[in-house]
Amino acid sequence: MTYIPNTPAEQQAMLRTLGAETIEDLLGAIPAEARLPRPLDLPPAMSEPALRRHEMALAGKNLNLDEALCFLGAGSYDRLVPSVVAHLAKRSEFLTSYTPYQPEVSQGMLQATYEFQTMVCQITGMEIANASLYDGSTAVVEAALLALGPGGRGEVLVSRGVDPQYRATLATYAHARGFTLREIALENGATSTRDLHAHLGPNTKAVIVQQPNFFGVVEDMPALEGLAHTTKALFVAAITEPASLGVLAPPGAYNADIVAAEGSSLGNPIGYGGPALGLFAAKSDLMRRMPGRLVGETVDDRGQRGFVLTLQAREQQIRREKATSNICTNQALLAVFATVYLASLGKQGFRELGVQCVQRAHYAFDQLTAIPGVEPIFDRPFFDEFAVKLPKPVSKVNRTLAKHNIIGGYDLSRTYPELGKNAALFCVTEARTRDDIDQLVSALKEAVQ
Amino acid sequence: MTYIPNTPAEQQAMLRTLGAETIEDLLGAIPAEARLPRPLDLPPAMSEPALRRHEMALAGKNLNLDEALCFLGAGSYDRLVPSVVAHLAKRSEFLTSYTPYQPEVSQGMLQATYEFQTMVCQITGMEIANASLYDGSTAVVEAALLALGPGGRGEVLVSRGVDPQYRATLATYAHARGFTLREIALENGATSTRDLHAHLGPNTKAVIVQQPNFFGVVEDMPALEGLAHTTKALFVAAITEPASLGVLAPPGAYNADIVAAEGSSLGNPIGYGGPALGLFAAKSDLMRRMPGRLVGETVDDRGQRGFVLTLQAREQQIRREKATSNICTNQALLAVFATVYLASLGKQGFRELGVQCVQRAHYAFDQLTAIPGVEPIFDRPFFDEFAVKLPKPVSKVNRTLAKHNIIGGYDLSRTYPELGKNAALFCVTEARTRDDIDQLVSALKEAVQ
Amino acid sequence: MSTEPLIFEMGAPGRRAATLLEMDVPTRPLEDLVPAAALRQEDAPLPEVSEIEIVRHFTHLAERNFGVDSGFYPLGSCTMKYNPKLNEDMAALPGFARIHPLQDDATVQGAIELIYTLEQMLCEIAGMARVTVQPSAGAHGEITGLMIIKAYHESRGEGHRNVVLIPDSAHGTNPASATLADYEIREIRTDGRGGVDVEHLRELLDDKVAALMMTNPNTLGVFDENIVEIARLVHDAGGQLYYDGANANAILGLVRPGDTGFDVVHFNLHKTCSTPHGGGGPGAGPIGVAPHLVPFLPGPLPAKDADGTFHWRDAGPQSIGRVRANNGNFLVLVRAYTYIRFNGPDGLRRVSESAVLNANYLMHALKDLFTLPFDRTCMHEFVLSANQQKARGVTAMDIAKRLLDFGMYAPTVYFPLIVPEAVMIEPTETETRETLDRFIAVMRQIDQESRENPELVTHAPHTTPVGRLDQTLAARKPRLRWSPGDAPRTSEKSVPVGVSR
Amino acid sequence: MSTEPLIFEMGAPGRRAATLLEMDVPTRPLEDLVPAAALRQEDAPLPEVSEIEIVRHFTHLAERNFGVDSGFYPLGSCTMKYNPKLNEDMAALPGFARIHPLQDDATVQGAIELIYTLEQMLCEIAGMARVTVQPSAGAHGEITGLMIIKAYHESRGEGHRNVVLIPDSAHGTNPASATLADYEIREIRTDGRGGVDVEHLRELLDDKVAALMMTNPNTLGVFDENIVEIARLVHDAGGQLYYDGANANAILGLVRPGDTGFDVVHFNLHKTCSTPHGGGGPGAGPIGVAPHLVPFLPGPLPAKDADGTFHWRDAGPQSIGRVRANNGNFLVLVRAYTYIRFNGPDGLRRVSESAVLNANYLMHALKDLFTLPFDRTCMHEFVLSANQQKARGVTAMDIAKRLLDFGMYAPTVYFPLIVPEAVMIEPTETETRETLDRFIAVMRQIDQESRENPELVTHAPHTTPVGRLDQTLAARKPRLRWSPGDAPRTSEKSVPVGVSR
Ligand SMILES: Cc1ncc(COP(=O)(O)O)c(C=O)c1O
Ligand SMILES: Cc1ncc(COP(=O)(O)O)c(C=O)c1O
Repeated sequence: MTYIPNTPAEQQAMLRTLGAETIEDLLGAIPAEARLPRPLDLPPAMSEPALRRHEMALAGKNLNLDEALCFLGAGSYDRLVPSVVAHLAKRSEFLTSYTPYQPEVSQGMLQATYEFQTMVCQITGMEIANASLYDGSTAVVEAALLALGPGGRGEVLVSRGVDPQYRATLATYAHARGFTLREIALENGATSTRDLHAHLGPNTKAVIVQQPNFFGVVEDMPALEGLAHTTKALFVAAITEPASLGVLAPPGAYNADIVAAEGSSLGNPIGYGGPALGLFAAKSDLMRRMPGRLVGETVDDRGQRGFVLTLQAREQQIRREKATSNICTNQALLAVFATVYLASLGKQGFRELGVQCVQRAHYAFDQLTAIPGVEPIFDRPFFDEFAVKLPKPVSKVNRTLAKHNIIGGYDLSRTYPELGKNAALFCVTEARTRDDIDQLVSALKEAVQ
Repeated sequence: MTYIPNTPAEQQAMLRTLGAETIEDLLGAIPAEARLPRPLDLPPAMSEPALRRHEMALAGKNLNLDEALCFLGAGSYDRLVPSVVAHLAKRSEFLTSYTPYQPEVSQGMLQATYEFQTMVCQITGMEIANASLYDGSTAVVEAALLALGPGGRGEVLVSRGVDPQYRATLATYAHARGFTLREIALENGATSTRDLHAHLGPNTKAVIVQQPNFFGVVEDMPALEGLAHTTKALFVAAITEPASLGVLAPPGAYNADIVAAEGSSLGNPIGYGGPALGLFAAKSDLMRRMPGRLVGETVDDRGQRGFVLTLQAREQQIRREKATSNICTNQALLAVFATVYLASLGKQGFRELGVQCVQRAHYAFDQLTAIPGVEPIFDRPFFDEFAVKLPKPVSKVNRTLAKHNIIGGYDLSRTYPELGKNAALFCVTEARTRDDIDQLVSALKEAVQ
Repeated sequence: MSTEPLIFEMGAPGRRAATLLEMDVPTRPLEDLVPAAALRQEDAPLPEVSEIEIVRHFTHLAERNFGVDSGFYPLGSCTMKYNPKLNEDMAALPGFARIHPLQDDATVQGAIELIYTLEQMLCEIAGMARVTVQPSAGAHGEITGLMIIKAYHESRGEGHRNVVLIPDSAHGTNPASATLADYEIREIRTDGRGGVDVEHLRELLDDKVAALMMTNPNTLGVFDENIVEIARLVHDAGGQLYYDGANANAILGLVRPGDTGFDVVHFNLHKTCSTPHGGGGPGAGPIGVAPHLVPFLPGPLPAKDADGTFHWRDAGPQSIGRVRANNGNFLVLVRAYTYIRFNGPDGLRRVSESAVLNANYLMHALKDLFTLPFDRTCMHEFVLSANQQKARGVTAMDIAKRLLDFGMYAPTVYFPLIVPEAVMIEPTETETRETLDRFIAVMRQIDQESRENPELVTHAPHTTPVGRLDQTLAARKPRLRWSPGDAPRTSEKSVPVGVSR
Repeated sequence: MSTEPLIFEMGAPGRRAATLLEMDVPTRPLEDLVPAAALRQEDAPLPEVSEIEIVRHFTHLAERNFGVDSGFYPLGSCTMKYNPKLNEDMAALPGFARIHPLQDDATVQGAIELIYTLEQMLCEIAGMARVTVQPSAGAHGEITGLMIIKAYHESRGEGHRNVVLIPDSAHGTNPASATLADYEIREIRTDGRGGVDVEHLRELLDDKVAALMMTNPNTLGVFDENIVEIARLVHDAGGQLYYDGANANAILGLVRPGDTGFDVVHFNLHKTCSTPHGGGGPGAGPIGVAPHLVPFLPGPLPAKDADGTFHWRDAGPQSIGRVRANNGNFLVLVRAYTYIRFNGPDGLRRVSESAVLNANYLMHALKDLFTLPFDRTCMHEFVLSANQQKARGVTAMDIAKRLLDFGMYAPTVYFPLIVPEAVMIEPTETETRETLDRFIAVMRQIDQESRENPELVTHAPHTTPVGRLDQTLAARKPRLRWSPGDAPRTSEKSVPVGVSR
């Protein structure tokens, strides 16, 4: 049960070359009072096969999306991923490398990241993008921090249509960093321009709106952007469902300053929500204030094109307390997955992805709302998620659906209590066939009886 | 639904450079009467995700060894395989390459195969080994053919303790090739020296005995070898359970001339029995008559060590109708799996593998034969399989076991009708824990009630 | 790149990687269980290495190997097309990869269904009545087919037919298989258009002839225009027609061997159906047969019951018997099934059409500089002769080696045997036009080099981990395994090249 | 090796790889579903490439990248140990990889159990009361920990504490995180033995101090002998002690930060627990806290009910709130869980002991030729200065580049900042003695070269796919993405090296 190659005998020989007898002799710097006087109280070592069986049993206790039909979205999406993606992205040269500090032997990661940055720009319509952040929520935080600037004081407005977990994360950082966070109300499921107008002021540094918003509703981004830009605030588009960019106008088209998004559904396993992939794109004038790593093109001493980590003067390893962000380890490998995934879909496929989500979700919406007692909550265009009122509490309905191996919609009652106990948010991605949807409809009919 | 990269427009352009208009223009050599005048009547194309779902459903209809406790062996073994094996052996440079005809860019496969050949020698105690054959049964056929020599006439003796499928395969080839195949009877589950003696003659070219034999019984190989070598016959050791070599004397030690074995359980997926991995090892004086590919060490024009396919003058691509075998495509990738697997176990682990099989099987034997009505059939030492008589027909018992997610023993009634309807062959490898065995015992108690 | 040591030259006593389960059953001394004489005296001298050593070693070996994923692989006759990753994932599903071949049929319904459906699909593709998936590779299919033909003749009292006719362009496995089935071989000449010389065939046909084995298109990449007549002639003489399906990538949905008179067909699923070749194998070589040969197929064969369940049914009394243990290379079959279902009927036809187009595109662009022995459109591959280059001292082999310097694999060389300095090129349908254009440019450059700087070609390759290898030494003083104390074979020439590593 | 084109420079209009499901629901014009103004006008200009192009492209990129599996990776502070393949297989199980973060607890019992158990194990390893696995990496753990400390001080009416003390040897994330938590930084000097200068610490301590952040062993690889006193001083001044766990690979089972007085600890599971670093991420940065800080942890936290079921429990009213969406980098946690369970308590202790041994072994063998700023035994890593080589015109960076020529990655250079020409070496416990010996030999050779042939070193690397890259150009005229029409950056020097490829 060890990954230590050297045997005790070899270690003994090594100790001898050091003039030591035991490893204890090397640990003299540790004061005795600091030493743990007993073995760690942990479960005993397990052999590889025993551990494999143990974890297969643990994993078996989870209902997975290969076994169940998933109609749950709310920030994480059951996406179809071509086989090529993992085959390539998991290659050990990528998997087992560190941050590419030595570019001469890291051109693979660097070029893949450069391609990733480009693709993020291509789908968002933005000018530049970084090499990744932790996840969508912290990308939104970084967007706020960038907008706030050094010192970090000022006001950030966030729509109530932004993912509740993202707002919670923002609130945590707002408290610590000392900036003001205000929520913009919704009207009929979309960000209220009236309320935004009412909150905008000279101290407003950022306006954050999610597109499509948490309810799947397609926001009127040009209107909100126009309003936001009547002040000096930066307009931040948050995106949790990047597939929407296949058909919806990209943030670049509505003049967003920053895009902060969750990109893990681009080719990565859903993995209980982590690791996730924060995407961060911006206008190019924000380049030297960007958080996170950036890969740039350059030449080598033989005159060949090559890639390097660049503009590191923004980063903690150089700038320390003056860095634009504290991030170091990011989500590089997930970015490679996303790059292979997006290459694999390509121009046509990425559009088709968006189209399929919209069409399948609308079919499901029509079928579900045809069930007596199931009512749409908002009267707004939507992408691949929609909120409906059920005749019974969502938690009850979901328990019945689970018996049919269906993972039902998101229960809105905790995060949007104003919608009551019976409001559910259903998600229908490109992975759900007509038959899947019909199964949901018939199971739901039974559940609401 | 295509892996063809060039678009119709590009193909059109390519046709133009050929002075052709359509691909039909290139097919002029095919007489019209030979052309298929209609589309193939096949199921329509499926998208990758639809196909994935379809096959996951198909695979889901099979009870797999991750879900069930397997006590079935009889030539195929549920073996514990370390994770490293597939990670390395499936690397695309190995997976997607052809037979290493261009050694300068195929050193990886060639060196791995050279290491494989060496390891086969190490575990069998033989002097040389080839790069693989199709499977254990055809390896036995090749052993017989080698022993028979060009022309292929003569007599081959095969113990009734050899895997019935192997004997059936031998019989098929014997008929076509025109050699005589005779079976040596068993006594108390082991090859009868008396019967062997009775059959040996000047025309005997090969004596084939399996160790451990189909019943798991450890044969007295030195005695059989001694007898066989009183004639000019070659003594062939057939092996279906290579784990046995961890503790049993290797064929080299009892002077076998040829070893023909099934090696897929060395690190390869059991995969419903295929692809399999024929191992073939021999004394070095048989080198230039060996079937199959051989990799040898040499030097390059820069003075470096390198590896090449060698002694190709034995093979069909050079010798054509005079080749020692018709084999071309072999089981190269499975050999890489086996090489990584054996390296991973190493000297200690390989022994331990054998020890664990013996010990676990004997524990199971003791527990099972303690059940009233369950009786040992033979009174012989065994490795990890043993035959017992049950109070009921095996097929019935197995149906009950299946309800407990247990895959019961092999029903001996079809291939060894002389043992009656109630004879079962149980296999207990290193993968079965005490708890697994205890589960079998209690389920069996229920089943035989 | 430095050479990589053998795994036997690594590690240290006591090192190991894999761990087994904790021993949880009561144990007894081994000698109490197995007679001491039957026990191993010394442990097998396998390497003693740790997991990290194994991982780096085989990673380094992989880096020293070239596959289709690494670049263009125009190896004629081998159909080195792109191997879809989906196929790999399907073959790795536990429901396929982790089932025992002797499980009750009731517990492997999905596996039998897959095989059953694959057989049906292969029947339709080849135009045959029934298929068996038992054979492990093409050559195994050949011997199986020949044994069926033999059993057929015997069943009709024609067991005296002991000759198989084989064109001189045939692959080596054809004559080798015929010998294995105890046949004598008569070789048929190739005619001026690259097909079977029908006159010669007529001469060779007599009542000793059991079968004619041929590929169509043949190894020259030429479709035999006379196939219908050839079939008639062979059948009239009482012989059977065997189709070597290695070149089936040219004919999917266009021609069905069964329709053109073949009685037995083998498939190389690892060529035509894009299962990866694994550095030499595994493959799968199912064979299909015409109705009159069905009774002779090896068994068991999968069957579908009226209630929709699947099971294995034993072969009948005329069956030749099984040709290997268990039911074929199942995980290869899974890949082939995936491939066929993915492509569908139109897709398969486009595969062959595109393979033909790509081959003609290359041939057209090269035939001014390399000799084309038969100047006609080709099917999915074609053969050039490097005799012009040879005249300048540059052989087909030199050209092959030089190609490696450009990050490409080499074509098949010196085969078929009837073309001097043969260079056999099969681009396959999965290559882009850009790749083909680059190959053309490189081939033209090499021709140029053969005029201006032949040494550059004759000493190639220059950029590979090792240079040309001494085949003679390997064969004269064979070293087929490592033994303790072996020093690596190196020559005095051995000096570090360029900067040390 | 030639350079690999960008994927945007490949392909052709209309090409594609991935296929989606057949459209099987009735469709309506998009404009009927979404207002035209909200629709995308032009398709995202993603590449148009086929599957084979993608496969070869990323295979080529991988070939141009060096990982732990490729060779020795002595990158100080990064703990680039062997990443077990078992961990990868466990993280890929559908029951882990294919579950949605918002599923009902009842349907993810195995996942919550795993996280719960991992938290318990991390508590024991660090000697802390409670752990949260929410933070995504070390730096995320740092900011989370500082926010907890802030909330704690505020809860006691000490919200005025706005200073964080940080040793000058600290990693850059420490000050960056402190700024992010709105703290001012005071830097503490390192003393003559490589530890915190206790006198300076005393000077800096006052009632503004919220916390001291430190690693132990620190970035010099030195265990701070005064840790107990330091803890007492900080606590006496009302401050909290934060442990940067990046160097925890030195102390498993030997020292528990909690026992030495730390109030908050972060783990870098991607270092200590051998989850692969993925070319820069993902990681996981759980933090553990002492009992008095538990109420401030972000939530939700996993809980085990009396009936043995697991569920997520909301954090209490004093919680700082969540620091990201969902429950941490779960699949990284699976790998860490696997690693800890595999090793067990003795195994973990041996990990650290062996890491310390390997580091001292290297240090001992190199300290005659390279300057050792603090000549004492080190823990799991050590820092050399290349100032002697610098005097000969060979910098730490040159040495790093030259190492690449020998098939090794380079140590961390120019960090920690307090050592001139720093070369920070961390061999980890998973390296063989042979590898260490080879590294020693190569380092000695490079020193030799610095005397005899410094140009060889200053122009290194020579054998890598690209040579030294122009960092200034990259930063002066940043090109951070490809745009249509971009020609690759190349310089006039551009000539094919050696034989064309
Ligand atoms: C024309 C031809 N026939 C037969 C074969 C033999 O097939 P296999 O290698 O699958 O045994 C090959 C394989 O190279 C071939 O090219
Ligand atoms: C000493 C030290 N502290 C903190 C960190 C930051 O950890 P992470 O990269 O996981 O954010 C690192 C990582 O390099 C480190 O080495």
